[in-house]
Amino acid sequence: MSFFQRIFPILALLSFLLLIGLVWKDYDRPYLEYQRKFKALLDQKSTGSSKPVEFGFGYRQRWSKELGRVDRCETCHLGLDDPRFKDAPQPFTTHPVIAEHAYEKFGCTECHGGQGMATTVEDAHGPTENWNKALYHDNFMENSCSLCHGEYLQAQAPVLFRGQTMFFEYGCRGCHKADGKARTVTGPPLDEMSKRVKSDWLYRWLMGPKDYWPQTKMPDAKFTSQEAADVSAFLLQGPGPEGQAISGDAGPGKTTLLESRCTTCHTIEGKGGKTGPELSKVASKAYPERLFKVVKDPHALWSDSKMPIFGFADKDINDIVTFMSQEYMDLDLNENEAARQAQLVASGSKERGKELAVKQGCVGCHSKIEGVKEIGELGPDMATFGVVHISLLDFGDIKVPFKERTVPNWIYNKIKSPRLFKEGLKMPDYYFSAEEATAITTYTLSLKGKEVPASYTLPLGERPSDYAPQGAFGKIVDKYRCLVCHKINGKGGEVANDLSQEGSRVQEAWIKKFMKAPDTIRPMLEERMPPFKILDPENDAIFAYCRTTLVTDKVEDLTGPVDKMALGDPQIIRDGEKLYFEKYGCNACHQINQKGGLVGPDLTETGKRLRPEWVVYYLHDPKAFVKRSVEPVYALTDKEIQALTAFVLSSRSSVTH
Amino acid sequence: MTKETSMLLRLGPTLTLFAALSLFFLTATGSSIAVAASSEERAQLPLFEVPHKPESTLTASEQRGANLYAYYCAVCHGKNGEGDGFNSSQLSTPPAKHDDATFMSTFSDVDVAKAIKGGGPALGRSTDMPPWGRVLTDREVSDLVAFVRTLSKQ
Amino acid sequence: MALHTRNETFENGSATSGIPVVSKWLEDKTFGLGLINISLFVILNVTGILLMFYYAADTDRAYQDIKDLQFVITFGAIFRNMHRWSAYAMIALVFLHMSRVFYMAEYRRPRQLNWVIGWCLFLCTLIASLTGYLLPWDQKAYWGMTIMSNVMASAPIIGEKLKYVVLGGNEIGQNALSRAFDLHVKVMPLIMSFLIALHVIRNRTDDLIANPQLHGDAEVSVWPDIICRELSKFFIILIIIMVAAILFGAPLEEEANPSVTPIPAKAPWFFLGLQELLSWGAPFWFAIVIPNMVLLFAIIVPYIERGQTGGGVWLHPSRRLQNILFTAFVTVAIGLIILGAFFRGPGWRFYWPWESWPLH
Amino acid sequence: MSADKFTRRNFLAGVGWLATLGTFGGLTAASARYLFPNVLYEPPLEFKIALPEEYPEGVTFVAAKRIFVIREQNLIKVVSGVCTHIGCTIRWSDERNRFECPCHGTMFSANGAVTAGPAPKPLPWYEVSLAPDGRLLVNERQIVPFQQALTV
Repeated sequence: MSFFQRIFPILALLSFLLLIGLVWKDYDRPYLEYQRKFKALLDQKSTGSSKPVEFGFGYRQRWSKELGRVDRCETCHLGLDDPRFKDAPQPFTTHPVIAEHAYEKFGCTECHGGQGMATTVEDAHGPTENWNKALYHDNFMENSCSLCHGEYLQAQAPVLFRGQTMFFEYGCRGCHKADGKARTVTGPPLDEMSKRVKSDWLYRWLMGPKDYWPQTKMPDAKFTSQEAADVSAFLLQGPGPEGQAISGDAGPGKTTLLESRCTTCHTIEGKGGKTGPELSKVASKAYPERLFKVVKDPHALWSDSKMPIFGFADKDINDIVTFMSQEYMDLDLNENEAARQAQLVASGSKERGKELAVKQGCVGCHSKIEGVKEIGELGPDMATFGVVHISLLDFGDIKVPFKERTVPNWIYNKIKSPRLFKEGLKMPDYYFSAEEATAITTYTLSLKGKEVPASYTLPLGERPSDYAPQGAFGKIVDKYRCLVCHKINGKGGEVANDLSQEGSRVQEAWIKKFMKAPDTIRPMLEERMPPFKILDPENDAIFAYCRTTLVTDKVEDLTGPVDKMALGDPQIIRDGEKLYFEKYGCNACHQINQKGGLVGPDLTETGKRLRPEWVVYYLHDPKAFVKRSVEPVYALTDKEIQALTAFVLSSRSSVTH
Repeated sequence: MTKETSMLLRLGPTLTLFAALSLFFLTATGSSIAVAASSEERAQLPLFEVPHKPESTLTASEQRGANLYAYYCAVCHGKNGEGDGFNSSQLSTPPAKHDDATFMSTFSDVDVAKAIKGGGPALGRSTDMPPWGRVLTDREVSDLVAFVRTLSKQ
Repeated sequence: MALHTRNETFENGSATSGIPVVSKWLEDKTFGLGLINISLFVILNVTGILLMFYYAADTDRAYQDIKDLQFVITFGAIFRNMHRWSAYAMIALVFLHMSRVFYMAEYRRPRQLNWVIGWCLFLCTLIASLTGYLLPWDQKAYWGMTIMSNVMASAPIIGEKLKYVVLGGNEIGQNALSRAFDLHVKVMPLIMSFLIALHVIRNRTDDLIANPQLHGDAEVSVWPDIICRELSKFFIILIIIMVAAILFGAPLEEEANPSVTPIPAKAPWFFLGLQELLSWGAPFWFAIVIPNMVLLFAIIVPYIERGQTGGGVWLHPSRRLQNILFTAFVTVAIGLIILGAFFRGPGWRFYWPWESWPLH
Repeated sequence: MSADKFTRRNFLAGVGWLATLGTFGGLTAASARYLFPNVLYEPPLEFKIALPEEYPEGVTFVAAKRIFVIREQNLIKVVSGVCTHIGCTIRWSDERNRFECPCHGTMFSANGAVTAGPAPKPLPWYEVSLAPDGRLLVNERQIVPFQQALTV
């Protein structure tokens, strides 16, 4: 009986036991636990209903051949489209209603990320050793929308859209390439700085832009005081301010300034718009000679500055500048501190300053820094940063738990506090809030450079129009920067109303008078149209362009029928008045002779302002022209429209209420 | 005993050779040791933040209702339904106060929906409240009703 | 009725049995390594065939099939683990088997050819393992293959051609995977089965040539004894592999991503020795010339060895020189592998195992 | 004789062989079970097709799924478009009001019964129901009598 014959049965038994261990190890899978819990819930929920409950244990798989994706999430997420599980605990809750994204067509991981093939929670959700594309956080979910729907998804994916606009407005595109988009130079040119700003101001500005002007888009480069002095010294090379000394008297200057409604774009003592820089402390920033040039012709200094050319006479500008240099001083600035800073800048080293300016990448947003040639994009290319590999992202000295080491988290923290990871990082700090950082992260994650099969692409965003008025009208629009506040044919700002159909809307006499002396039409808006010194030929050119191009046939075709409406008949006007006040309560939002609500435009001067055809067209359906108009839709009959139009056009004189 | 000792004797050279060779390895390549920079713990480090979903007490439909309320209703009814909106001073009859629980409890959800859709006249109240029936879809109206109910709960 | 001792088989007349053997227990132990390797080969083939039912050698599908095995196929993970761990075990045990044969000097006349066949089998095992390593198409596979193909390319004349043939192109792509797959599932098992058969037959006939009267009298009944012995050894290895399959999952890294090189790119463990050598100097000399010289020397040892004494006994004192030389070879081989595995970090610089690698 | 036969050694050997049989049998069974895939890379047997309104009166052929959707006023029935003979796709001819198989000339009546040709079995009718989002849900696993229809 050799040794082996003795131990043979033991070995055989041991291997049989291991076989059973093998079978148990393979059978005991975590998803079964979830399916048993779901079955219990299902039985409990369908005790009453007649239909027998059939629930098969096992894997559930969605396979999309076109996307080349296999998703087994429904093995555990079982109650997805069963209304009875609306408020069941995760993972059985129903999926929130999202337009028609059927699971068979899209699966889950195309938008949610994570590992579709996995059937355990850790593998499917979190980052694992061999799968670092974790489930997208709820905040960043909208980045997947751009895969199929492209960009400019203002209504459908607001966070993504906000991130996209901020990415270009805040100058990220200045340093980072992004998917073939044109480079933006968001900051003003820095040529002739010595002629423009005082050295102590520049020092304070570089030390903390947001301390001087909280709404600035300029990030904080976190210079030490010596570095700030060096950079200021480098920028301030060259001769001091030149041009004749400014002497005017402050009195008339103050009145012209207040009349010109500068607070539409600038903030003065905390009140006003954010388009332009803050003015309450401008005297301790800029030299008067420079202010004169800026007010006279800002475009010569900065071609795409948003400031319009008012057309003031030199004398008026002198008065304004004198007033500003006397009144708008930085009151809490102590003199010797300023002197010390100026001294520090004077002693700063220009070479070191230039080095810093280059290293810090000022050229990303500012052009014309003399001595620094255009270096182009300094930051990494963002074209496919959404799917960058985790090993390329340096978490630096920070201890981050493995579960959190994901690309979205890294990007979110890099944007929120760029120099978090380790010493010596270059990216300046924008002090973004959590929402802003989330928005930009969502946009960055959407830059995947991934192609989706043709049958999945459905562009939804409305691309911004590239309307660029040419000729005489174009020059006027460029001179007065109309597109900063107004929108024409889809291009321009949202501050004031849309002028795309102004030709069909307003009467010639009114528009020409209004352009010269704009008064308030919509009391609710803080912004008011600044009174430009518009020349008559310009006024004619504007009206001619409006009347020929900015018109719509929907209104022009109404001229025939409107002539036949006897709009002057007093009886119809009285009916209109009754409808206006008693039946529809238009006075809740509109004002006539200073009486009535402030929501809608003032209707006192409608007779002289609007063309009758426009009023008829607008009353039919207020949303036809302004999609987001707040005016309710009444579905008025033609007779009522005729009466209301008659009354509104003659309202100034005919109102009796 | 001697057999074991002799055995060790004979094994000795093989073992010493083994030790020598492994030592050789360590020293030969040890020269290219890269001393990893020891980075001391930076105390004042801002912590690595994990973005969290902002805790909102409103359900999805109430949140949609809140957005609509801010856009269409707040100008008269005020941001939180106190009836102090920008336009409230101009109205002949003051706007309804949605945060007043007793006042709001006199209306059922159907009444509120009717008021939104048909305006003041639908409930026999002032025409200052315009009808939004043709502007808002039914789901938007139900969202608004849901949100208005939350105003009187705070 | 004790079996004949191995000494009689190998004494072939020049017995200098005066000198005592290393130790009584160790005297003529062979640990049945040959048989264990065959059982490993059997396990490998069985599990390999089973895996082939689900695996498709297509660069887009390969990784997903491995994930399917891991997640959704009943016993998929178990068979894959068994396949991977028996492959590792086989490499190690073939190496041990050869060391045992060398230390007991069983390569002498008339078994020289068997020794050569043994070495060819060892090479086939390495090739099979390397090609098997490429099939899951993960990062380790892709970059391991990159290193191997570039090492081949460094050979002077035939280098580029060799790499071109092995990869079926210049890039590691579909061709490389298909060739590796065909090598791994068709060519290698065929050659190895044939060589193993030859090896075993030669092993039996060489014993008879050496001692014609050997088996004359010992009627060993095949049924209980030999079958029990072989089945026990088979069970031993099966138990080890099952335990490994239950406790440890086969490693799988991220899907192959040509644009991201893992830092550092390491070959599979059994080639780390070669990769370590590679880092010492020019690839041609250190990764082709030296290993092949060692290989050739090892193969022709039986033919050039003069001393014929001390066969069939562990570390027989009369073969002190051969023992020392072979121990040196074993130490170097294992030392290189350990060095390459634990002491090498990014840029193949030296790091103590407990040191953290600076990634950037 | 039988006493010594049943010695401890034989018993152990017996247990040994039994366990060996168990192990290898178990492994073979495991391999067999392994060969049955748990997930299929095939189009699912239960799938949604379009909204009921999109199907006009009469017979509509859904090529992607090889089925016919038959509608009479508000009754909807779904029949397989695969000939039960060899599996060719059959065609519906309105004039002759029957299904015709182009491969071997089998004819099926409007109720799916074989009226001519080599087909062994009538056409299978599938169960149709309304999915939560309003689309038609066809379940090819559930064969129903041809009279059963979904009222929409």
